[in-house]
Amino acid sequence: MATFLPLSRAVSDNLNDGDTAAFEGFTHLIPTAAAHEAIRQGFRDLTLVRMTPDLVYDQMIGMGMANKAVFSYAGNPGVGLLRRLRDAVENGFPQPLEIEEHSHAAMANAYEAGAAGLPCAVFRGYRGAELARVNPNIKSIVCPFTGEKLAAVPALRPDVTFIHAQKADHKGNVLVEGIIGIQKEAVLAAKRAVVTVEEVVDNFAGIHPNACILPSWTVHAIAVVPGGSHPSYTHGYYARDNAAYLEWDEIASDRERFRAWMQENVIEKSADDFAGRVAHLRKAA
Amino acid sequence: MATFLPLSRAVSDNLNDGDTAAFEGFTHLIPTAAAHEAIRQGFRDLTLVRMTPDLVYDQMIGMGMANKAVFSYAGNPGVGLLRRLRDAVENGFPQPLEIEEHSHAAMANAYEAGAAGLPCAVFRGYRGAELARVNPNIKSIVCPFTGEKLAAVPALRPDVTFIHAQKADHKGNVLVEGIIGIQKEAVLAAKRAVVTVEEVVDNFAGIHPNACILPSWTVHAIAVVPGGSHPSYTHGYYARDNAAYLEWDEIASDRERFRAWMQENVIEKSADDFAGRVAHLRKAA
Amino acid sequence: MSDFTPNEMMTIAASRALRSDDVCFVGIGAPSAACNVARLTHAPDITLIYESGTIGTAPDVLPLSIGDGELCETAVTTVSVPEMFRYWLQGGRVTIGFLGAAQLDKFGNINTTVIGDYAHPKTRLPGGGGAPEIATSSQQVYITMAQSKRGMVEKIDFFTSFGHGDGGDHRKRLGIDTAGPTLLITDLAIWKPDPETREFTVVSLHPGATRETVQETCGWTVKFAERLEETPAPTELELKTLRDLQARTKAAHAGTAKKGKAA
Amino acid sequence: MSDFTPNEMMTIAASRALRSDDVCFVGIGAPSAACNVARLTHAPDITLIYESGTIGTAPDVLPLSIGDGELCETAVTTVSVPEMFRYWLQGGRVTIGFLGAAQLDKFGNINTTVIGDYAHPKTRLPGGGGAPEIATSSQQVYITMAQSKRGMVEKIDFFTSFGHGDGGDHRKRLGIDTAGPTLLITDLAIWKPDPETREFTVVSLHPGATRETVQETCGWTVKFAERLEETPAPTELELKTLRDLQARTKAAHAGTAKKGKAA
Repeated sequence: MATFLPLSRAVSDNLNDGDTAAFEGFTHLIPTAAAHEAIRQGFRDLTLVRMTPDLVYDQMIGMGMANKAVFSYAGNPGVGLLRRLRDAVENGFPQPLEIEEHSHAAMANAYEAGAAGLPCAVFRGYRGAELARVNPNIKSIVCPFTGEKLAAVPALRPDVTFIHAQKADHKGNVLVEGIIGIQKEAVLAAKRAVVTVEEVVDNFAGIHPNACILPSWTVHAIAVVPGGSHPSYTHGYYARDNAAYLEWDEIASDRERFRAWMQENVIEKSADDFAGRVAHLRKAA
Repeated sequence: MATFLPLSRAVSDNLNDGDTAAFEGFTHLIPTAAAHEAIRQGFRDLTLVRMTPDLVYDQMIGMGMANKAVFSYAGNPGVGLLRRLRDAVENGFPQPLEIEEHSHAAMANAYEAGAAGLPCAVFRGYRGAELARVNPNIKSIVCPFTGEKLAAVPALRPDVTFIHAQKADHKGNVLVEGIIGIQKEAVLAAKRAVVTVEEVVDNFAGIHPNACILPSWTVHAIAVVPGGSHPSYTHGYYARDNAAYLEWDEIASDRERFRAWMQENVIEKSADDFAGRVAHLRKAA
Repeated sequence: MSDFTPNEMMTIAASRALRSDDVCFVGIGAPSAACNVARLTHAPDITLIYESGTIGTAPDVLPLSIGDGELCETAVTTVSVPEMFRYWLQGGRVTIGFLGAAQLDKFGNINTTVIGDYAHPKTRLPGGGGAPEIATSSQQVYITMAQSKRGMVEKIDFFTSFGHGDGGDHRKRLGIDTAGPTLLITDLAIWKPDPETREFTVVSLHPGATRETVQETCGWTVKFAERLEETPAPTELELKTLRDLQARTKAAHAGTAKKGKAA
Repeated sequence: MSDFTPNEMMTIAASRALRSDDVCFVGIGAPSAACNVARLTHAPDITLIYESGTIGTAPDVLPLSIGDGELCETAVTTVSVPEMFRYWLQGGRVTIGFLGAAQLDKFGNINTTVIGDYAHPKTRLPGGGGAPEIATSSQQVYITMAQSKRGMVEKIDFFTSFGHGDGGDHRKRLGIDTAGPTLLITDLAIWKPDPETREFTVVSLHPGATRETVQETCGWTVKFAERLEETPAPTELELKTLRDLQARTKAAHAGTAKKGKAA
């Protein structure tokens, strides 16, 4: 049953050093506030899982919090590369980063299999693709009816998943809408789930019967953090801060500049600062 | 791209003797009008696929249209048995009926695999269940990571799927809402899809972004048949005619009475008669 | 306290076994009534799931089918059937799977498929529906049925869904890691599996039931617990809740009938 | 007709290859611009799918990412990412998969993963994302990229996604039954695979491009078709549509920037 907590408590109760953690969001609804809280609390030795590690994983990796990343596209969406992740992979700075790399189809299927309680996902994939050579977690099975060889990857089962969503009702049910991405699967695949929301409403009366709702008992903690997905966006609340993504490319290109930015914008800030960051983006949503 | 057609034409263009056909609906939105049209047109040698064959399959089987049924629960929902189907299985009347029987989980996964273009579905199922002994289409695969034995069934790929839905927009996009069942998968798994709808609207402006919508180009024909799912119901339009389900138990219990009822209520009627059948159920919806 | 029928006792005894934090996969009939009585009395936050895709539903009247409109209208959310079976049942989120049975044996194995031989059945029943996977993916299985020699048999004709098989650790030997049938509630008694053999054993007799009436309506030789309890009779609240629910249900379903037609 | 840049010619040539009944899986950058120019000119009913789950989207401005809000707001429907990859891509419903490339070889094999050795890369690129399955599940693959010796190479460092492999029937031998890369559109030319060898062959030169400029900016020895055509220059309508789209895009994205910050 979901408990409403301050974000600092929601993170400290549910994330541990050494965890396999997913901070999921597919361009939309990226849980930046939760990731920044994890950075402030200084967790170590994390395995970070995400289809599209972006700024927040670049930040966590740059701060030396991760031993390993499991991903399918490590880019700054619409801009280019992730420079802190590159520095870790190419130069082992600030520490070496093991990578387990998949395709989007594989990761999506692997989360789906995790949500479905299966040990592995089966799909038609990786045909002729070289990732199958370098990633030992890509295997195959043979269809017992047609003999076709299909790809198999292990189900993803994070210790904890963090997502950002539009709203919770006061029973703790969570509504996600718009580009829903992989959030439902990432929550249901995880042992624990933490959700930041823009707001809490009395109930979801009038909402579409087939809207994506995570029942209260599938979520462990909810923290109310308006603006919590900035510089990503929250459909119906505020627009994407495209300038911040462009700006990140410069910040992350230099180790010193990165540390200074993190100090000023993450370490010395709190979850309460997110609302102000999206003020100018609300009209555009 | 969906074409708007009279139901008779939508059925004659898309159903053929010998086809594997699914008239899907999970209690809600059962495509009765389409099934009755198929009965009037007198198709033969059909393989009828459906998780929950109910009155309309009892009717088609009783009329001698089917050689085979693929199903997971052959009951009159909330009432009891399907007496025409029983007569076919137990006594070969009016003709023998081959059956391929699955669990709901297997059928749901098999449609899902069909929609996903896979040759088979893999799930954790049939453990200790005797269907695995009598149905040669239940096999297994071994997870290459854990060694767990999982069930496998062939994907369902009907030649044609019929469903009933709330509405189409005039481009031919189709909206299904409420208990959406297996309809999306049954349409996407099929080579051809025919949809009956309650009404056509200009557009779906204001509809929830994650509502279940089948784009026009996934559907072959749309026929407007108000009341077309009677005695099942259409969420937002009219309620279930529970009395008709109870009445069916008596009608189907006697071969002569069944034929007479079919003659009077199906053969001599048309799609236009459905609107009147739900008139008294509209207030209750 | 008013009089009550054995069927009412069965439903109410089943309702008492449910808790607010349970997630129940509900079948039609007695399970549905029991789950909703629990929700309306001591377990207001219980999550009821019907296999049509409705999660967290709170119907005001009992549905006639597993896909009635009110299940969706009152649900927290309604998902597709593949999602229901993959994420919610197979995902291990269901704490109690509630099953009925046409034939039941003493190890909780259930037949709802055929009477007689599968290829040449004497009676073709509806089949398993969700039961084969409800029986193995739910954390526990509760079974309710009215007792009869035809229903409670030494040997079932077909293993629609697996209970404890031949007893003992048979589930474990098949790699099934869920608890299986942990409770059987009939119109006469409450039964629990023996911790070793897994044979259903009567642990509590409903008011008015005796060892004899239980044995006379059961096709196998019944085992009774050493300390046999008496099931507390339905309370006023329980009985009123159940009867009001059934009265609302009857009125609602009659309301959709055409004048002059039987409902 | 106005002047135009090679990049504009590339985008417009790519847009011409699309039809109203196509279902395109769109990547960001040149593919996205080409698909939307097609939609705004000769292919109004084209279905554009972005891997974030938006189906049948019609953005007024080009998205900066594959998951921008406007993609969802203008879509026929928005589905989850697993559904996108299972029902829509793997289901065989995508007629054209549009890919870009960091490195491309003459058989349409693509690398967007690493420059150098995988375990010890010289440059770590973002990786494949959707490309490995777009390349094999789409009915056809179109590739767009600006020519350079660094990008168009004899041998790619990593097979992120499979084109025609070593050429000939290599796809068929791997059991891949889709057509693979059938069109390459660069800033200088239109290329099609040779029917036998599957090697990309220049079939049309854009206005101003020559055999020499094509060869100078390509890392393999270029084959030219016997009958080499000239790509028709952009029409007024095409050019205006593209430029208006880019102007709207620039204005919209600047609009979300804070004053004093660079957009």
